[in-house]
Amino acid sequence: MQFLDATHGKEILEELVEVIVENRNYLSEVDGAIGDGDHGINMAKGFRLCGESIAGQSLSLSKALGTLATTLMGSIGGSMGPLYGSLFMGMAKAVKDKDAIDAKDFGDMLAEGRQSLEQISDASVGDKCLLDTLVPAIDGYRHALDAGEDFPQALQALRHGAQRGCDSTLELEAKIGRAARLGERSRGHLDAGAVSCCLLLTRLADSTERRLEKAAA
Amino acid sequence: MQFLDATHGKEILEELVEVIVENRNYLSEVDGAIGDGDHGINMAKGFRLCGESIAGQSLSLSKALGTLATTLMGSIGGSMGPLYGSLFMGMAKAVKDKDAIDAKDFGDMLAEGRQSLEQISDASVGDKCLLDTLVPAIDGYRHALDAGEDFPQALQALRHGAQRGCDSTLELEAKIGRAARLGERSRGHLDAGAVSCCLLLTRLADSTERRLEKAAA
Amino acid sequence: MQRIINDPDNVVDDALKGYLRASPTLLAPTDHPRVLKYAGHTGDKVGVVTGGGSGHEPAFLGYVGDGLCDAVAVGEIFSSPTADAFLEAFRVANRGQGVACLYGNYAGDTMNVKMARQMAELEDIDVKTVIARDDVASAPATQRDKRRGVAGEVMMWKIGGAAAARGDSLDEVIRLAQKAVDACSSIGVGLSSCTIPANGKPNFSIEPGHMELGIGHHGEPGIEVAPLTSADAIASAMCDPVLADQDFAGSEVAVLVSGLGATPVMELNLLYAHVADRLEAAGVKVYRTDIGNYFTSLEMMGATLTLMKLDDELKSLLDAPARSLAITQR
Amino acid sequence: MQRIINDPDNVVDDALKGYLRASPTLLAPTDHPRVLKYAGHTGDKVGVVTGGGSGHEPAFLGYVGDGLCDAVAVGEIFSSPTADAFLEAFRVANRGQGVACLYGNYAGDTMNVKMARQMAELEDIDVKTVIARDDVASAPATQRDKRRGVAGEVMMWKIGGAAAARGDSLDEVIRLAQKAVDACSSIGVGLSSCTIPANGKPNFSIEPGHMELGIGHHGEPGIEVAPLTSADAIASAMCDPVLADQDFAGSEVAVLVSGLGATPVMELNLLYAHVADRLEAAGVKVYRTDIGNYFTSLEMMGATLTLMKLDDELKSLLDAPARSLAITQR
Ligand SMILES: Nc1ncnc2c1ncn2[C@@H]1O[C@H](COP(=O)(O)OP(=O)(O)O)[C@@H](O)[C@H]1O
Ligand SMILES: Nc1ncnc2c1ncn2[C@@H]1O[C@H](COP(=O)(O)OP(=O)(O)O)[C@@H](O)[C@H]1O
Ligand SMILES: [Mg+2]
Ligand SMILES: [Mg+2]
Ligand SMILES: [Mg+2]
Ligand SMILES: [Mg+2]
Repeated sequence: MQFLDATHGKEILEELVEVIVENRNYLSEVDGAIGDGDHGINMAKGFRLCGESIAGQSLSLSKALGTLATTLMGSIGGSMGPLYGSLFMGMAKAVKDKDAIDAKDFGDMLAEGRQSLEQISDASVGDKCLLDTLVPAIDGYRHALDAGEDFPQALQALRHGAQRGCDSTLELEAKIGRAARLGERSRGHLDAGAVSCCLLLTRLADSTERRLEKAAA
Repeated sequence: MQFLDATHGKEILEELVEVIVENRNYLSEVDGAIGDGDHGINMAKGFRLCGESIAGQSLSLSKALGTLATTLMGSIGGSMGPLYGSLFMGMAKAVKDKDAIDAKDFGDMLAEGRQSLEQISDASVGDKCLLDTLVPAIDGYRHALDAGEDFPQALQALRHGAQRGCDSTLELEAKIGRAARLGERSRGHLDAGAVSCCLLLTRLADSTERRLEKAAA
Repeated sequence: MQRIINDPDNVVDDALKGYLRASPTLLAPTDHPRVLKYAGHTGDKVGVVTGGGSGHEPAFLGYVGDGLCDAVAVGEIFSSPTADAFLEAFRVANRGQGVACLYGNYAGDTMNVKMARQMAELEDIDVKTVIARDDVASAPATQRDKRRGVAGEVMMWKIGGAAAARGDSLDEVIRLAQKAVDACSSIGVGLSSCTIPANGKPNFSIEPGHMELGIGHHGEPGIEVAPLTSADAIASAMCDPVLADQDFAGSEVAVLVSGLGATPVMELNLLYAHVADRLEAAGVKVYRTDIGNYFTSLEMMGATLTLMKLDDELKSLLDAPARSLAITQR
Repeated sequence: MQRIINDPDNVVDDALKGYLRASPTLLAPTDHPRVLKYAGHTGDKVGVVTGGGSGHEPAFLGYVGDGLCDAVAVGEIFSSPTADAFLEAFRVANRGQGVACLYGNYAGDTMNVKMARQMAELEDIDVKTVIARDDVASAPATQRDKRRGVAGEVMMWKIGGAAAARGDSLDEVIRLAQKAVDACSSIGVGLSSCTIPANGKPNFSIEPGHMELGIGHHGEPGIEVAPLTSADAIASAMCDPVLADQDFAGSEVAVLVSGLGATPVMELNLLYAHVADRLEAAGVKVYRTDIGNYFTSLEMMGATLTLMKLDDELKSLLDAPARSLAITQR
């Protein structure tokens, strides 16, 4: 049985901060096509702040995710503050008091994040938003586990699901957020939130996988 | 002895209106380089209004010039209203009650226009303004007459003087008007007022010459 | 991008510093860097709070003052304030008689206000909300709940603020602010885009020689992109959907023409000349007209038109004295 | 050119129609189409007149009102009103106690006012003038008579208007308006050009990434074209020549930061944050700050900074009540 060491939450979180900060301009560009072009700004601001506030600390994954959630809620505002804030808060709660996380825990963490997010947004898959990435990613992960695959394989399924979901937004008509005003014209462009969600989930999977390998080695 | 029939003032004036209206954009362009780009607008507005107000009337040259002067003063404002208004008002006064104008009268008319203008502006030749056209034109005309040349030859001298004077503004540093703020940088551009003055004097000379020829024929 | 800023990522905080230094008799800081409150004394009354993204100046902070809002939550450019900020605004505005939170219908604002309300509940602060939905271009009349709030928010703040100032109860302030919102129909027209400083590039594009009718305050697409026509034709194109939205005929109205930022105020007045003609022809009586930059979108060119159908109750509140950066009347 | 206009040659007349319809309690027509007067009653007092080219809204007509100017002569865009118009403004403002004509130092205005004064003399209207010359960038202090008037004109109208409103004599109104002008030092910075509608093309050019320090209200060239820097550096570059112009140290000042049209008001406040720092460091006490679009240049981007050195006399006039499109205070 493989476990993710959940006592190095700060290090995992720093990778999430990194991927968002690195993609600041790209995310804004994606948002610019059918939104107002600030998604990268909003996200980078919140994640960078979180990165600064955890620097030099030693945090469990739960604490790190909780800090991210409250930083996002308390610092970026917009839609992303409450949405991603809720997502990470749900995830943080799910792994509270855990020092080690197995494949099932990891799945539960994602599922609780989703639930928490859905309490604040009534968006659903197909609306062209971050749920279009999140839901297939979680589903892929869950199916892999159900099919008896191991933790790394499930993480691979998570990445695939996220990427497929994100790509699916290209052809969707936006039903939610600013892009919804565009109706038909929103087709042909990726959704910014779906892209950032894909980047985050992919990096989370990468990071987790690397740590599992290290632990195994 | 050649005389300009001064009873057809309206027709002469219409030519002046025409030349300004035709050169509206050009004058603004010249003004745009070192001024605020509205000289053509200002001039065309006043001259067109004057054209409209004299349409269908029969006017002496004095009346026509007087109408032009009051229209300019009362309608265009800016610097050009008072300046050209004074110029044409002086000219109008000079030929008051005259049915026919000989070469000397014509010279006096220009001189009185200049005097009237100089009452309102303390600009002088070399300042890069319409006086740089007006003064050499009047001087050229006067010298030609003094040298014994005839009316048409003096008109030719008027045109030459106007053109030379106008051209001279290219290299002058503006001492007056908006362009003065540019100092050295005002060199290398014609002065808009000098250009409009040159257009007006040239057309006035052309029109007068044609009428003299017709009368002679 | 020709902007007077320092770090593009700190525009809002840097601007707030200036606002606070420039207007100490109107705006005061609070414990939250993104919350400002009215600097004067208002006595016991229902608190009025608003908030929203920055870049719409004088909205939202320009409506904090006497007879208007008591506190404002300030978001990033074109982005909702945080729930924290709304909560702090509730706290400073609350004088024990509850808080009316009057804001516009944008997803982020709605979510953050919702979270802030939940937190305020734990602190026993009674918060009720009115959400402006006056933009007729953003959804048909049958789906009013989907409409965005635009310059009609100004009317909502004025009416709600005046009601609170005269001592109305929270329920009454909410009723009147809601009545103001319901009485408003607005539409915008955009002639150029705008650039979020941190972004550095125009937010969307409107080709020269074109205009976008029904554009939103962040450049949300409108009803139609059309060739730029005359002011009179623009006025008509704006009046048509607004007049069709409510039965204004025979009523008195307040008219608000707001610039979107870079359109000279002269042109707003020029536009209004034909609006006035159209209203007259439609049998609508203009009670009062306000023209200026009341709710902008950074340096966007364009304008919004808002009609508010009036009755005596709304009229007296509209005319009540007020003092703020955006509205001062005696 | 993205403008809300009808015929580009009729912008001013078309806009005046709108102004008159929108603001009937402030602005009333006169016998001259280019002259507006205050619509309210002011009783017997010295008449205060101003006038100038259009495109500077809210200047000049936005300063017609209670406690400000009584009549305004309106010129074409960026062009002096006619002598006729100034004369009519003198007539409608005159209540037998003479007229103070308060305007800015531009050649056209000076000539037209001069002619109008001569005509007014024939009608026994006593007209005295004050000419604003507050732009420190337009000529050195030793050649103050050559300086242009910029946003300091707002101070001149406020002070002169308040003096007239409280019943001061013509000589006293003139003395005080002149005192206001002398107490003002201003400078502008331009970040973009502007387009006169009838012209259709930008009036001059400022390359992206550059700014022009000392620019005039019609785009008259300034002291220096420099790379666009931070707001703090711009604030310093504006403060330096202004602070050097008069001995402000130890004095109280009124600060006016005006936008040139298209710069968001948020950025004006942001700019002010560092201006306030600089003033503090220079030992200058800020008595009052006003920030907004008080004197614009169509859709130019940029700002002007004006400092007025105060004493008790000026303070009380500055704070006196006023009501107009541009300034309302109670
Ligand atoms: N109600 C919603 N539920 C879920 N996701 C949403 C919702 N509204 C917007 N989004 C997501 O937010 C993204 C835009 O985020 P961002 O640009 O940061 O905020 P804003 O739209 O306020 O500018 C969209 O791409 C979409 O994925
Ligand atoms: N004081 C003056 N005396 C004579 N001519 C002047 C004076 N000031 C300006 N001019 C002339 O006016 C011209 C500009 O006219 P115009 O563009 O119509 O007015 P404005 O400068 O008010 O925009 C200049 O080119 C110059 O010839
Ligand atoms: Mg966005
Ligand atoms: Mg000019
Ligand atoms: Mg946004
Ligand atoms: Mg001009």
